[in-house]
Amino acid sequence: MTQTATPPQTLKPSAEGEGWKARPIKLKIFGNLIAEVVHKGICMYCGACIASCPIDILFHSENEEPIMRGTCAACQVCYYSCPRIELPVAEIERRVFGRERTSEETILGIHLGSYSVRAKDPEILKNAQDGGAVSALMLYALDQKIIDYALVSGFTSLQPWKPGPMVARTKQELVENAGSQYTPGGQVGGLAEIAVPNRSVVDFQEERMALVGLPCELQGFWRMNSHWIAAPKIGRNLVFTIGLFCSKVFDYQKMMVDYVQGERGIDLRTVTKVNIKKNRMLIYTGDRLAIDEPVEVIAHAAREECNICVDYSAELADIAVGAIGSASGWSTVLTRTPRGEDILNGAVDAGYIEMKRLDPLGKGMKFLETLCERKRLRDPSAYIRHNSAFPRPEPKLMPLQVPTK
Amino acid sequence: MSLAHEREDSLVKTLKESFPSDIKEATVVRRSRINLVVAPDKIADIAVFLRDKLGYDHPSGVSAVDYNREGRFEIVYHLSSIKTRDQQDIVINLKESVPRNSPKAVSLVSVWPGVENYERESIEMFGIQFEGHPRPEKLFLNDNWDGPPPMRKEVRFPTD
Amino acid sequence: MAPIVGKFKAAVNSWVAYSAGLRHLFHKPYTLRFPEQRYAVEAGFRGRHLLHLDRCTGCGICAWICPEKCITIVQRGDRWFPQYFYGRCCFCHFCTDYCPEFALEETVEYDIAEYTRELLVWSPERLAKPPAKKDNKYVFSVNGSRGASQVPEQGH
Amino acid sequence: MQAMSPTEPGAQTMTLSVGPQHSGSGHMRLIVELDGDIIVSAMPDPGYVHRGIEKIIELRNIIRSIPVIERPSIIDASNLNHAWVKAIEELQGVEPPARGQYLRCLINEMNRIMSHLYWLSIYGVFLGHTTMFMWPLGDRELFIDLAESLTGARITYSYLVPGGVRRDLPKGFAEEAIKRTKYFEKRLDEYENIFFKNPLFTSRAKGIGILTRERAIALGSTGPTLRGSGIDRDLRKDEPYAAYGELDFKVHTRPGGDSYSRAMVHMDEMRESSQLIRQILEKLPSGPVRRKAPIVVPRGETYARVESARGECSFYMIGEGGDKPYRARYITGSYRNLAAIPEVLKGVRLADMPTSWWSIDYWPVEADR
Repeated sequence: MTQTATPPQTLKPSAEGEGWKARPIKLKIFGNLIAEVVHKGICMYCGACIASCPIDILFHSENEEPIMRGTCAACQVCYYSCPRIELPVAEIERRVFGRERTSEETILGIHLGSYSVRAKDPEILKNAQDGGAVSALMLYALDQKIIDYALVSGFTSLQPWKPGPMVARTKQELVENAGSQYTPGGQVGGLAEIAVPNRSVVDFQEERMALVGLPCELQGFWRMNSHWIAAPKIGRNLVFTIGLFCSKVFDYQKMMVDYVQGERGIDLRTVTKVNIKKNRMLIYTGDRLAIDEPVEVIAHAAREECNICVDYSAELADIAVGAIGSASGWSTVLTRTPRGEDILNGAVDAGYIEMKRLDPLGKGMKFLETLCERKRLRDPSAYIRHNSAFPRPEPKLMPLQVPTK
Repeated sequence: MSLAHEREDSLVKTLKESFPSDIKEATVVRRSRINLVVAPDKIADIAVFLRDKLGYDHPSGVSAVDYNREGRFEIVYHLSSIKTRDQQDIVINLKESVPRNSPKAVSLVSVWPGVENYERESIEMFGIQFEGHPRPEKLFLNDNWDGPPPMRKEVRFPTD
Repeated sequence: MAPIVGKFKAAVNSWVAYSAGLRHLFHKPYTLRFPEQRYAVEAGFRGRHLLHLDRCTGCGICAWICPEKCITIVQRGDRWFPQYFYGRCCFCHFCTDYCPEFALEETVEYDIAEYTRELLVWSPERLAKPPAKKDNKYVFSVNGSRGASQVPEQGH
Repeated sequence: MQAMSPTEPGAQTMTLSVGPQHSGSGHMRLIVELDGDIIVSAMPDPGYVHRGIEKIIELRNIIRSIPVIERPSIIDASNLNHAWVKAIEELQGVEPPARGQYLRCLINEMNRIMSHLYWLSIYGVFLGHTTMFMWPLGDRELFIDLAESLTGARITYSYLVPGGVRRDLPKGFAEEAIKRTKYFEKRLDEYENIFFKNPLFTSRAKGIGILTRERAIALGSTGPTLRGSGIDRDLRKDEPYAAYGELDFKVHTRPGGDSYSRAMVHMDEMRESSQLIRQILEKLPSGPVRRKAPIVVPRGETYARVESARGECSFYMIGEGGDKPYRARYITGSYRNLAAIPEVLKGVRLADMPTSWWSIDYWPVEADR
């Protein structure tokens, strides 16, 4: 009964992506995602699948993996939004930075400048992890109306110190959620969980957003936005991202609940700050240092999903922030895109942060590079079917030429 | 689930005291919602008690639910009150279960005239007989409908 | 005494009624003669769907969510596209909302009547054609004193 | 002028079948027993537009059911939609963001005005007052145009989904809405001049179709029918939902209990709603309009109700965890006012039947579901 027109010969290949692929008879649905990623122990709970599901049936769960409530519509979007299935870094970099990375940038990734930054606002400094750079930059962007809200990692659920995506619109909310948590929180999942952009196409007042996330979460975000089957609709109101330096993440149950609260008997509600620095774990309650032990104590709690991640310094972020490479109380900031550079300089001119340039050949940056290199040597190919195509340094390191500005 | 439930709890207490044996279960389900499961034979005088003593004089509807796995119909009278000002938002779900094979229930049209139409709909949609109902004929279905009561679970339509 | 006052009040009221009606004798009517004068709907109007063939991945979410099940996924070469049957569509546009790819969009085209039911089946290629530009549009506008009327669109 | 008292029983009466025809809004039949010109008893015979919506809901998931539950009264679509969405959210425990709540109240109030305007135009044409048929339908365009720019559709919006609303406010909506509501209130005064003060109407409505306060309560009638008998019962005040808790408005009642007071309650509510629209647009908070809610009906039961244009519209929903409700009992405003029709038509002259019957705003499609 239906008039089937002759199939069009010249269908334009998609803007990005590999062009045409026959529709596989075997669709890759959420079940495949569970089998190939979660049960294989390589799901780092970034939340990209949770955000990308068009019918919103994927959710955060207690044991840090995505769960499905309801009936799946077999649309393959979650499968192709997962960075652990396949991560074409070269293509993502072309999309984020406009160019691929050159050979000198194999380790630290594309970056325009490296600075040491500290927030000027005492209230932010009090709650901040090191220099309070993330909260200060977000506050600057909120005040200058660059963004309407920031999606930060805060304390959402009832369990104390269990991180989750939080929408921050005011300084008070930013300060409340400042400080790093060393357990996974499914940050990108917050894009659909809380900050739900209205999905219809007509451009009503779209709320501009900034995203703070770990390197794996940014990989998830950009994977979701680059593959042609994945969901480009979710991140379209994003202005800039802030990535955090990250060596590995710990399991909430094993680290916080069993060790800190169980063995050490510290009530998690009283813990105000958790810091892992120079291979020592420092846990503060109030401003008293409650625990100061070597990291090996909670080595058993480290998530083995992180053993295959090779991105230490958030190479896909606009601004990468971390503690390594700066004096204590200061944050190291690498600006990777012109937009990141403008925001940083704007924050300095507006008096939100104070900034010192970090000499690329100085001791701090050297230490940062060695950490990145050590993380780069983790071998992801054993786990991921397609190699994650992070460029690998040549065996022996050539001396770096000073990048001419 | 939220806030304080004193009004609802006090209502449940008075009901439990006045009908200790007949009320099988009286629970506060949600804010301003009370479930009251009673024995089918005692529902008439509980209804009169609700209307006169507690002031629940405004029927909001009657629902019939077919629990075919448990082999019973459940008839729910939704009652709200206009006489008592402070209980305007409370709804009491007066429930009674009748066996599925011989669904007979007592009609409460004498207590609340408003439930007449809802009971007629339950008669035609589920096949429940209400004794003492003034006009137990079909309400919506036309007269020559001889098929099974359509809202029962075993009546399957081709799902679209 | 009361009936006389009542009669007098009734006379006054009915005169008030007639004068209220007469005052509107010279106002412009709201009605538009459809094909010549066309009602200008705004950008977000939920009219006929527009399918972007290059973005559509053939995932079938639109067919899954459609309340009237009027979308079937048809094959074109080695790709799959939705095909709409506008005889059943209720224009709720859940399909454009739930499409993960921006592949479906609303258009302002609402006159899609046909003579035969077969023509109501819109193949993907026909859906991909953007709506034709139509002029003689009228906008419903309210200016306080003069009242509401349909004025020609200024082509904003 | 009090209506004639019904004659003593056993007198020779004639039964007349009024209908089944499109009585202004859907087919319905009234079997009327006449003694001369006076109606002795009237028995409504609904069911001509029964589509079995409660059965359809059990077969579709909750998103696909939204256009179905709006069909009983398409001119009051968003209030019915709100009852459905409120029932699901109570089961899921999801709370839409503040801006979403305010936008829900905005579209509800616009829908209430549109529904009352449509009622008023049918009321006019029932009495042969064709101007009163043209004006409200024309002025309804004011709000249909606004709703179209807000939701994209003119009448059946499907704008509310579990977790919030589907779109945000377009630019320039607020100024246009304030201008139109002010103009609309001037038009309401003109309606009163031409229709409600007109003796042609008042003589046929005052004292006709009395629904006393006790009978109104006992019959479970609701909405303007209840408020026309002097009972200030309005769910937006008694059980504030969405953003009605933060809005201040008055519940209008008329003590008379006759057709005239029921009609005037509709008119007062229209003024109140247009003032509410302006108030909502002032107090509109910023933020997202929608929270993520699963397409799931969790295990449990709830009785959620909303004040629609014709009265309380309620869902008694039982969920068992799938994406379809196990049972969704759907009781609408007109279905509850069905019992009041015989009461209102008793002792009324046949010529006055339309005024007293239509003042209840009985919508056969909404009653039959």
